[in-house]
Amino acid sequence: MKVHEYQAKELLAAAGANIPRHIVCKTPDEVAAAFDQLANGSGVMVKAQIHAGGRGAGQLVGYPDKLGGVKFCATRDKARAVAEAMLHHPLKTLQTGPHGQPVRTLIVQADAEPEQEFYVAVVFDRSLGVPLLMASAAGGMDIEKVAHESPEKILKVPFSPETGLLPFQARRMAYELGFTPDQAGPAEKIMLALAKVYLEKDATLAEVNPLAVTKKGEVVVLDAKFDFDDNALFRHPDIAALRDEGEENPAEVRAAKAHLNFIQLDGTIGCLVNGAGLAMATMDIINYHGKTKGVGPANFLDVGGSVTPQGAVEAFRIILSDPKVKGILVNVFGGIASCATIAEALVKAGKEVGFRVPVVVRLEGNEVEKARAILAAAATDLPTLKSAPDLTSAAKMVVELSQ
Amino acid sequence: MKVHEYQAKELLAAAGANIPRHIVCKTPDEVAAAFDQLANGSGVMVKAQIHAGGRGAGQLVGYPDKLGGVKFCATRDKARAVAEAMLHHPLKTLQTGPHGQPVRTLIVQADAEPEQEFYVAVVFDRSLGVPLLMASAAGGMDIEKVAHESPEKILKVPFSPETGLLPFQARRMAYELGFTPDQAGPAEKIMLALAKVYLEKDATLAEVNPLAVTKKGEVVVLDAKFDFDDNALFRHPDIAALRDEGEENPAEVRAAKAHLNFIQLDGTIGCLVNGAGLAMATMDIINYHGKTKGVGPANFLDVGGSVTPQGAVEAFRIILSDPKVKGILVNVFGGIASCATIAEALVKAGKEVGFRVPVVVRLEGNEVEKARAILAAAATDLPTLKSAPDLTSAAKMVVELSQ
Amino acid sequence: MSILVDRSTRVICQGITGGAGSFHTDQCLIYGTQFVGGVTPKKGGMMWKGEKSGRELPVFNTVAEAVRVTGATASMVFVPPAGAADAIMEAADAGIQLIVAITEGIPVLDMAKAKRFLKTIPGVRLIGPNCPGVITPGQCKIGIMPGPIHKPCGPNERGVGVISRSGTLTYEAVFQLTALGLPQTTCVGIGGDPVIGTTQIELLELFESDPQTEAILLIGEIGGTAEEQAAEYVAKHVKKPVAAFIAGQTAPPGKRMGHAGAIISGGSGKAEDKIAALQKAGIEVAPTPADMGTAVQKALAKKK
Amino acid sequence: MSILVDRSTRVICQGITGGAGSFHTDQCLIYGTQFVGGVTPKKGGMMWKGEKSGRELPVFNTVAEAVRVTGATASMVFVPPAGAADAIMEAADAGIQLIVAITEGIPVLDMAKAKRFLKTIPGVRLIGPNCPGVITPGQCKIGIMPGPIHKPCGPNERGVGVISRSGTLTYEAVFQLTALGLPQTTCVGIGGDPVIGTTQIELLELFESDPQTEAILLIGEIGGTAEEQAAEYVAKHVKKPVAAFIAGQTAPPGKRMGHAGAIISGGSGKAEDKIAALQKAGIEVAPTPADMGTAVQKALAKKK
Repeated sequence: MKVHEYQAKELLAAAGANIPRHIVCKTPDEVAAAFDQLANGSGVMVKAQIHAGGRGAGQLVGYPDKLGGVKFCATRDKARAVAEAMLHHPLKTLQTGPHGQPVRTLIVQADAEPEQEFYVAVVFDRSLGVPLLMASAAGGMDIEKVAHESPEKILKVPFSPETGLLPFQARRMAYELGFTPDQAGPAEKIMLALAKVYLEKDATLAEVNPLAVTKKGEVVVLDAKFDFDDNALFRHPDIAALRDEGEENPAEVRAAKAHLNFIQLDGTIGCLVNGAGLAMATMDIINYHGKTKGVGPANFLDVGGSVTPQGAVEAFRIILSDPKVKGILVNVFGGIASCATIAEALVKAGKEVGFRVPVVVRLEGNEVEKARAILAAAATDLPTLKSAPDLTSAAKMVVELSQ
Repeated sequence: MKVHEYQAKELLAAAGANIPRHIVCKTPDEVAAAFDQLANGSGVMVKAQIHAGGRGAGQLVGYPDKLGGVKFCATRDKARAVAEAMLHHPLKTLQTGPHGQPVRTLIVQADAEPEQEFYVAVVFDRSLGVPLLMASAAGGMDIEKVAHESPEKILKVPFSPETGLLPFQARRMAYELGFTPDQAGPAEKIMLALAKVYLEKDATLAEVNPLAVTKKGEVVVLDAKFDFDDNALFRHPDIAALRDEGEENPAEVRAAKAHLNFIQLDGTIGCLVNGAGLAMATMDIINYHGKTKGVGPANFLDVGGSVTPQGAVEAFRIILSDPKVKGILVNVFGGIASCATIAEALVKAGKEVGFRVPVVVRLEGNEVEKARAILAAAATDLPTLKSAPDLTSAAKMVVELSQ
Repeated sequence: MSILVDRSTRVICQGITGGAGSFHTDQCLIYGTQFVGGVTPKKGGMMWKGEKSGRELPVFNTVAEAVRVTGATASMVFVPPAGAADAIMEAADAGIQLIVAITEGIPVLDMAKAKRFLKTIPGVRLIGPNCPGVITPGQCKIGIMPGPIHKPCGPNERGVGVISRSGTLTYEAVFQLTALGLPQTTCVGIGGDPVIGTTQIELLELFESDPQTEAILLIGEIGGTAEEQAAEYVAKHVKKPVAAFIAGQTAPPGKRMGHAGAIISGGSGKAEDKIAALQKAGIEVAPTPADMGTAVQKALAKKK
Repeated sequence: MSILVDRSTRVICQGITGGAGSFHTDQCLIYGTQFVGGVTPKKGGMMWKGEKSGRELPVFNTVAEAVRVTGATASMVFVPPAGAADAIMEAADAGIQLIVAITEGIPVLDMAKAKRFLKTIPGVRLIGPNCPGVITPGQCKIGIMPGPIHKPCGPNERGVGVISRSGTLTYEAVFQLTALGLPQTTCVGIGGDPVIGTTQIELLELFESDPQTEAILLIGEIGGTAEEQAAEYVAKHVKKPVAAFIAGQTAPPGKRMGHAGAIISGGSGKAEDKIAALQKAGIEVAPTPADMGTAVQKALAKKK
């Protein structure tokens, strides 16, 4: 689960990190009022709060001038005008897709113009099985690019999940990054706060980028990003309360509520599969047989262990709510449950939802013959429902029918 | 640093343990008022709050009837009378010494008559280097006796100081102690709370004795005891604030304020030594040469690494404030500091304090000849000050002179 | 022969009185697994009864007691996510040698700590979590996989060892192997989480030294670099034919594909890198999930 | 020969710019120890100057940097209690092999965790904390003991190894040995805290295998059962003459006698039990602190 920049910063501040002062605003008037409080004779940064990254380099969709999601405003009027623009035009960045993301929250931040920018993050190292503090003096940039082009510029310190990042580990990192003795103290505090929030709140990613030394010599968290372990939210009601569903894909939100694992993709073939691995593999086989024809998967969908009529109804509705979808591949391996039960569930769902596109069903496993008979018997009611003898033909068939 | 029963219980309750309701009282009126709140048709326990153990089996000094520090009171008047008695007579227990300890605080506790009593404690296991959960179904009794007579009745689970006591370790302990499924949950919570407070607040001993199953079937902390690591109090202002100096030996409190390590003992020879090991050894050699004559050490006193005039003044004052003291042995090994400087400090202190008893000085180390000359030169001003050529003669001399 | 489990394995179920734990213990008993008891705190003393098998098993409050009374050496964990890591540590501490954790949704840091705890106890092995379990066809099933799709090895027959990060994809693979007449020695679902007890490399080692295993099928997916490491291990240490499939070739970066561990992040974990590494190690990689069985056939043919 | 340190040992001081750290680094330099630098965070880059020796040493912000630049292999820790355990872990992590922690007053749980951290780093040894340090007379002094009371071994001379939980009591013992003409190979103050880095047993082992060490003097005190364990070890593994003294025969139970570790609690840690165990192991126990030197003489005489 992702949170906004301002939420991430506030978590870090509570854990001892130094952040620039900010005020969260929902309207241009609030932004103007915040300017008065924070400008301090100079100006403020107005920053759009959306979950996607690359806000500074983004562009407000439909706005005539060059304006992204982060803007320095020297005057009260400028701040109000920028806020007005941001709140009325979706913000498009490298991570949002072409239509951009509507901006509903802004922060006004006291000026903290960076002199130097560092990158600091805590991630989980799967090979070592422990968290890792990663840092680089090449901050503010795309860290994946740095990792790829000059990996020696990224320093790494694994640490124990039981003890957390130790003070000496943060201290050593601070000096190795080149902080001066005056800066090292606050930089260590930021790193310790990052590791503390990561561990105490079950984050999967905790990133400060940039960690800035400002022109005035202050060491601050200039931007921060957290991703939390969904599986641990049950014990962190404070974090769960930060969820902003407006930032998430509506179909994915709807699916999650029905306990379906759904991810929207760019293709035209909807998939309904049981099991995450088989669901990925089903996307792959659609792509394998469809790519030369420009056909690919429209979604990842794992309905979980068993297929119930209600689950299937909601799954089909979600898939079909995507206007791009021109065909659906149902791939279910009936393990312990009978394929016949699954076939009945699919037919029942089909009748309730109505299939506007071809639906190719590949069932395998326990009592598959009986299942095929059920599907065949439903042909009159559900003319677009086709049964396939195996996975390869199913994939080929759905690609064919969708064209 | 020790705390009172009610403080220990409140720490455990904050960590999730179930404790009987109690109200802290300073006057008989408060006790009577508390009775009204907690008696609930039956009665209350009135419990004297002093740091020494064995309160139940103790006796109020000078009180005509048999009355210790823990009493069930079925009526409001009885509660008031018992409180009156406890607040006006020192409580003598096996741990207080013959004069007893004045009682300044009481708790009134809701009735929680035990049906079964267990012992649970967290201590530090020096051989393993980790904390240890110790428990026994033979609770309420003297645990050292149980440990000695039937060690198999004491169950032990070492646990990691980084992760704390794990839930399964508490669960296993609960069932092995014989708690029923209904009781196991609250018993586990008490053990987890005990380990949590121990680790988070740097205790050196955390004990619940008894952990009781009451006649009503509740599982509660009926009495609790904590001892905290003095060296860690700097990071626990909340714990440091619980210190009750009134419960401590006044001479020891005074010494601690002067950064002297002082412990009052029963003998007649005061000791002033540099270094804890040498201070213990000095007590031992006094005893070795004095025991047949009934002479032993009056205190342990380590003045630390170096002897300054101010330190020596305060040390002599504290030693001499004990009317039992009939002689003093000063045993200082001058390491890096010159013995001459130490001798000067002693003479200066002697002149300021005045030596009412023989003071035998044994100095050894750096520039000892010069030191002896200084002491010899002070003979006129300080007639009771004697210099000894070595440790054995010093010990023999002070025993001799004190008789 | 087989690895990890056989007909002598004595198993308990932690969480036996829960819905899934009860159902699958029953299914495992029907398959022939030697279940000897179950654990559910606060329910010790009762008898559990399988709905279909009609078999009864004693329930204990703690694993320690279950081990003492039943002599169990393996445990199937169905404890819900919040208590699952604790249950795994409890099993290890009580002397269970093989812990098969089916539970999905355990917080990553819980498992990281549990795995480090397990490292302090010699001889214990964890399979999973978030996995279908382990089966030696015809002998012992500890998990949720459908038993009948598997083909046991005959007395002098050799078979395929299967290692997989996914559940249904494993059933798909086993179904194909059985359809092609290829029996299986042991099939191990290692789990789809970022932290798992037993890695591909450890199982490759076990299968390589199991005389009955003739070939190995490795089913991986996006996320992490375990497949790359396994490929390197195969190149250096495995002489038996190995086939593989990697799911998630069309998965977008930064999105968790169902399994907590199936995510391309920070530029690592891509299917193409994994496939390249496997092919470089001489492993036969199936192009689609429909070709897993034939990929094993091809690998077998190549080595002959 | 000697144990732990000799004239080739390259030492840094952590906390070199503090009062005690600075004073004792200076004293050690005067004794002849090869100090090569110091560490004080935020003071890296400055030069430290010894008040009496006039010698200068570079100060670094981190131990890692100090090790990289100076090649130090040993560290003397004078960091105040709140940061001392962290400083010890930092030294170990940076590759320091011998850490001598002088600091008194470190919280017990901090040291327990630091010691467990050190166990994960091969080859590192901690002496102390709350100890006077280590000295190989005439060669290397890392600590606060008065150098001149020690007597170095001559070229072909053998000497006494000293192991002690106490500071001034060690000086007392060394003074007696020197007065009796008995030189010392190495004297180690192991520290008076409940958790210490190196135990009596480890040092008995080192002294037993050091050819120059002829006899061993073990100075213990009340608290814990380390002396009982050492006695057992001596009975089984030590052939050299061993003498001992135990301080605290007159200490009351339940009271900490200055040292955090010197406490009789729960019926264990009594001097009489320790003395009985040592005597049972054939060790010559000095009846009073004035007899430590002669106890060594007796032990030497008995074994001849």
